[in-house]
Amino acid sequence: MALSEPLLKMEKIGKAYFGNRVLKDVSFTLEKGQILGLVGENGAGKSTLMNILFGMSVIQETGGYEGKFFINGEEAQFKNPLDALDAGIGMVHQEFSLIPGFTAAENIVLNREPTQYNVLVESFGDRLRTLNTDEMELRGKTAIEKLNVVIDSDTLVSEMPVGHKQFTEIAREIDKEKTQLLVLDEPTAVLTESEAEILLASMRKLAAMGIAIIFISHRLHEIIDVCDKIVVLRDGQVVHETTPAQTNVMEIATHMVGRNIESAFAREETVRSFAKDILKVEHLWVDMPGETVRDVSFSVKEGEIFGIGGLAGQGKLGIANGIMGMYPSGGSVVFDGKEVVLNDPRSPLSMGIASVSEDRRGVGLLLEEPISWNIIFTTLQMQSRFLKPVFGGLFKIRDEEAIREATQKYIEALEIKCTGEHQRVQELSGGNQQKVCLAKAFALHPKLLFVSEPTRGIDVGAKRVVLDTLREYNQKRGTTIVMISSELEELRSICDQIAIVNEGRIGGTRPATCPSTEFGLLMLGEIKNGVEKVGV
Amino acid sequence: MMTKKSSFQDNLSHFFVSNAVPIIFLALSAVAIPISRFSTQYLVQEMLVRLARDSFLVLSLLIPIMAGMGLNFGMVLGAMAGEIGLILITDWNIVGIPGMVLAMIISTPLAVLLGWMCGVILNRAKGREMVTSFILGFFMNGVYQLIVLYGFGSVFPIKSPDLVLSRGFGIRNVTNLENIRKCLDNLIPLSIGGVAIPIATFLVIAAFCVFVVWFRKTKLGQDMRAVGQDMDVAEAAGIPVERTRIISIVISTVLACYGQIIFLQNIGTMNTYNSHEQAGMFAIAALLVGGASVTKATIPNVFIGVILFHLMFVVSPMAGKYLIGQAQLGEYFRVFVSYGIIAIALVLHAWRRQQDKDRARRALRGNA
Amino acid sequence: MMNNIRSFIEKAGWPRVIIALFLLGLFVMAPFVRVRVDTSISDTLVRFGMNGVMVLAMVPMIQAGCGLNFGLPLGIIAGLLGAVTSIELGVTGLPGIFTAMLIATPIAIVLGWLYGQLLNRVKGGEMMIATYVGFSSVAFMCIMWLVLPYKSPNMVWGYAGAGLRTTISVDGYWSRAISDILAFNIGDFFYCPTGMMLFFAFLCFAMWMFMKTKIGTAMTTVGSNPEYAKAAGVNVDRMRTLSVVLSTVLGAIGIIMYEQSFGFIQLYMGPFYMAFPAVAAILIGGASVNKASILNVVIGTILFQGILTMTPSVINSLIETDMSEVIRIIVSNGMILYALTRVVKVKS
Amino acid sequence: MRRSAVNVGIIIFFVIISVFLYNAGKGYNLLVDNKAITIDGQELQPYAWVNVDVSTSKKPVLLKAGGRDVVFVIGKSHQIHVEIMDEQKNVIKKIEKKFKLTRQSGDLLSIPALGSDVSQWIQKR
Repeated sequence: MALSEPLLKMEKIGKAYFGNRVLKDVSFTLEKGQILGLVGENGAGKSTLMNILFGMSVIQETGGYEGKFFINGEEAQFKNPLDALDAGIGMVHQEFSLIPGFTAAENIVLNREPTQYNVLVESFGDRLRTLNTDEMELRGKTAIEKLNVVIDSDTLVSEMPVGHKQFTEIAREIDKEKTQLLVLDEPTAVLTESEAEILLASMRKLAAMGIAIIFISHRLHEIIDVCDKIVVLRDGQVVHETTPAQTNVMEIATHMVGRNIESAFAREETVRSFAKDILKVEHLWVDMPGETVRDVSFSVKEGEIFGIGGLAGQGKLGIANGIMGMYPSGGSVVFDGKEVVLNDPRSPLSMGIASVSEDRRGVGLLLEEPISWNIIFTTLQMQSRFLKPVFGGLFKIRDEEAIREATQKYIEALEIKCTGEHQRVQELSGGNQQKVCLAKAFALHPKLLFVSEPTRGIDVGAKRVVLDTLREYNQKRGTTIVMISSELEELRSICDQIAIVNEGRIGGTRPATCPSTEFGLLMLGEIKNGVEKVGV
Repeated sequence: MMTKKSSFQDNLSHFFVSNAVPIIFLALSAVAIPISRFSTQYLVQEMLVRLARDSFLVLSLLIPIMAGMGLNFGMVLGAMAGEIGLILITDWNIVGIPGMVLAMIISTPLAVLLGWMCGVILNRAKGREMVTSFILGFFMNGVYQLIVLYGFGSVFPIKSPDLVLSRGFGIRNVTNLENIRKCLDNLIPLSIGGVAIPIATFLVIAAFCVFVVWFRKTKLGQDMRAVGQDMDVAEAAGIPVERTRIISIVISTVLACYGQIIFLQNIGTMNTYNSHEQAGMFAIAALLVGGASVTKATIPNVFIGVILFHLMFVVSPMAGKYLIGQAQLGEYFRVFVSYGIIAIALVLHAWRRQQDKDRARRALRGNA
Repeated sequence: MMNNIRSFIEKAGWPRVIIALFLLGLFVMAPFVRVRVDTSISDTLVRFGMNGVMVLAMVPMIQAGCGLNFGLPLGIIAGLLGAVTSIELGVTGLPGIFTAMLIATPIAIVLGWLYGQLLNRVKGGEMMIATYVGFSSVAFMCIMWLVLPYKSPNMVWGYAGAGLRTTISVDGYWSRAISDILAFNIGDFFYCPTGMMLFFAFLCFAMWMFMKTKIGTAMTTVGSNPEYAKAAGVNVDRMRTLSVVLSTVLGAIGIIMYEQSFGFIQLYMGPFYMAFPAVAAILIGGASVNKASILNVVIGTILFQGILTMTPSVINSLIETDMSEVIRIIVSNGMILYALTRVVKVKS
Repeated sequence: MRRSAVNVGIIIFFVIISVFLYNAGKGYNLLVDNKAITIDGQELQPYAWVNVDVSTSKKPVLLKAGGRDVVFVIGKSHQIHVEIMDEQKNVIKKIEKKFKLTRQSGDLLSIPALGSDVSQWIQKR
């Protein structure tokens, strides 16, 4: 095989989940020893692309992918991650895959431990070979040294700072002799500035050793620092391919978020104005795993649609969940002049705050129960509606009739496609499930409605309906809506104001009309004005 | 700084939580021994006997715990296999060490088979291994009865009339193991100051401890530890998780089988239909008393456990007698203790797991 | 046609089908081995009434997602205390039973509440812990039965003059006091414990009603998705506790029903394994580890008790040996095993 | 391949061991009797006193004329020492003999027969 062949060559890779297209002929090449920066918003298709490259089972289960890719010029088709490993592709995920009770060394050589012969092998096979602990130590050390970081190879992973875990994972990939391509999925997200610096340094070192690296990160300056080549993904397409020399943070950001306006969602250009604040949040913190909110303050005006954007894991989702009492939280939330009691779901609900959870299947729905239950339950609990007295008012039981009517009403209003109000929710499509969630919230006749990721994982048509429903609901009933979404354009299409959350704090608030680039930079924390107060 | 303070308290409570069981037991025994008025020599003798008798059974629990499958209540399956072996050699009238070894050889394939079955079933009930293996124990007890009470002597030939029930088939409730009674314990007779010490048995146990230690250092052992701590990661690293889990159960079952044989050769008689039930219960209780948890157990845990638990076991009836003048009371008390201790240990374990979850979550926010 | 059968078996689960067929077979066989069908049916009815309530006790906890209540002995103990006390007081007839229940209920509530608090702290590991809480509480009560200051000569050991006997006859107090209400015989062999049936039916109806109330609904929801319930402003832990209390109280009433029909109070290790038949029954009835209905209770109890009544008589006369015990063990535990191994992993 | 070969080997080994253990460990109850007995027409009288000691049994048995006793022995091949004595228990004659127990050979040892060494001194009872 000619040496001129690139190490990795992607050719017109495409992928659709249930007719919902996430990747469209992506092509690029990666040479030996190169570092390629892969950037794009959440949902731009980065992870899908990596899943394909890594032969993740989800891809096969959802009907494979289009196009092909070549390793050293040979077409590669991986049935499972292990194939990819054999081909010398190493991946470091965001969530660590380390054994907590093992030492760094043990983790680095996990399932590739050096072993020695002993007589029992003759009968029981190679798994009874004894471990060669010294050599394990040695290999661990050498792998770590290659990264030129200082980690004691026999500290337990469970006792490591998060940064070291990251390095341990990378060290594991390096320890595999075969590894020639390394995928780092937002490795710096969990690192401190200094750790990140070290990581970048070691990446260069690895590259120098001839290992190619695909580096996914939202910290654009890092990308520009370390990469030889930058590929920008948006809506599953390569919108820009360049080298650090020819570009700058601003440009990349623009390419990342800057959609051509006539795409997806048009908005009617009416700037609305509102009188008084209805919701005032001050110094809110929330312990939500993966979406930690550190210190957030903002205020929402009555009758407006307020957007909260930001990249995944920055904490935007934590805000709604915190206020609704789903996760431990602190700070002050004033609604309509009254203090909302935190950590008590009843309080916000009873004040007329409703919420549509981002975790539809986990929190939003009773999958095994019929649609009707899903819609009316909260109302039944909070407002004791849909109950009828029996035995001369001795006590009250469910009023199935009223429930049926109400459900029917919402099924029609929101065009929920189903066989009837008794159908189990788990049988519905994502879009219709989302509509059920909305119906559930509407049934409460809320004054203020939190909507988190309303369009996540549902097809374009359904997106439209959902967004229109929200806008309509807001205009007809004047309900205040706080919409939280990773999809910037979505926010811009229906919101009046948008606050961007970054690292658990408000990065800044802008009227929805200002250019996406602005928001893009806020998201990436490239504009450091988190201190500015909102709505003033 | 508030985080620091709370974490300190955590550590403190952590220490007590993790050692609560042995502490409670030490206290109980400390109170009970003087009341029971037993002579030291007697107690020492008893403890030695019981160490020899039970340690092996308890040790058989270690490996599944290592593989993260909790307390293997399925060990009763192994015990059953062992008992079937014993019934056969008794019927054939094979005497002494040869008899005992033969029993072991016969019952091994049976134990392997049962263990494999148990493993497969537990793989289908990940996350609730304990309750499943527990019920499985009961279920197999039914099957065991079916075989021994109806199969033996009718389908499967059993000649010896002292074994078979008068009705012509089925084994009697009590099987006399006079043939192999204490054959291992007295193999190398030794007694110091009137205290007989079953050297041979201890040698076997020691050998087994060495095995466990060595096993931890094998590839298989390493894989088991990995699987025990995080199945998904292990899977991702290419370790055959389910197979590993099955193997761990098989090993445990086979060892339990030998353990039961050693146990019964010391006792010398066997209640055909509930020796194994007790074996499982006491072994688990003892291990937990030794300070082991559902996720972590060491060899010291085993021996400390056996001693503490059986100290209580021996002492409590007499203590009860002298305290309230009813030995019966002590009897019930020790039953209560055996079950109570398991309950406590399980609760502490589950409770601790929840605490850890919270602590992990709190850590997320870091120092904001 | 074939498909219908297959799909039905799919739905019912093959073990249930097998058990049902087995029972059917027994009834068909009965006449041929000279076992009177009417006696068998009557016996089945009696046992059905005796055990029904304890099976019903499983429903609330399963619905609230606390799993199978292996901790039933806790409720049973409360019931025993009630029963024993009412005898000590020497109340006879229906009043006797109601005194027993009156005394038992508050005890059950207290025990159940504590038990619930415990289970809320060990979410995920409920079943195993429940089992051993049950066991140890029984063992503990063994001590209590010895030392509690009961005096009635019909209950304490004759020679010692203290300490309750292992089995206490309720004859002359309230033996079959409920069963015999409106009870009637057909021929010499068929006896219908109408009162017991009615009482059981009433409890079932009450439970069914309760499940339709606001709280009942909330409880079910907590079972099927705690997160959803929390988001809807339901206090998950309180619901779980409530379900445990309910279950315990029903357990207490259940054992009293059992005794009044059985004619004896079994103390000491008596209640030890009583949870298992109840659990097995409701599972046979088609319940899963996290969903159960009144229908499951009724069907399950009939099937399970039916088998328990029929096997001794029929099998014995078939092959002159009593295999009922073994069959009981295998059927009940086999059923529980089956349920445990096919539950979908509960999301944490 | 090699592994399975080894395992087969191991299994065979264990089978052999078990057979050995079976033989080595099997216990027999032997009847030793000092009674009159007729073997193919020939009438054999019991001795006044005999002291019989079978190697593997715990202690020797002393029998007077017409006496019978049981000795428990382990394993197949044994050695028997017999001391034949008169009324005053003075040893007249000593006999020493090796013998093997098999399925066919019974477990009744007739000392008179042994004394006037008749081949079938071991018989089925």
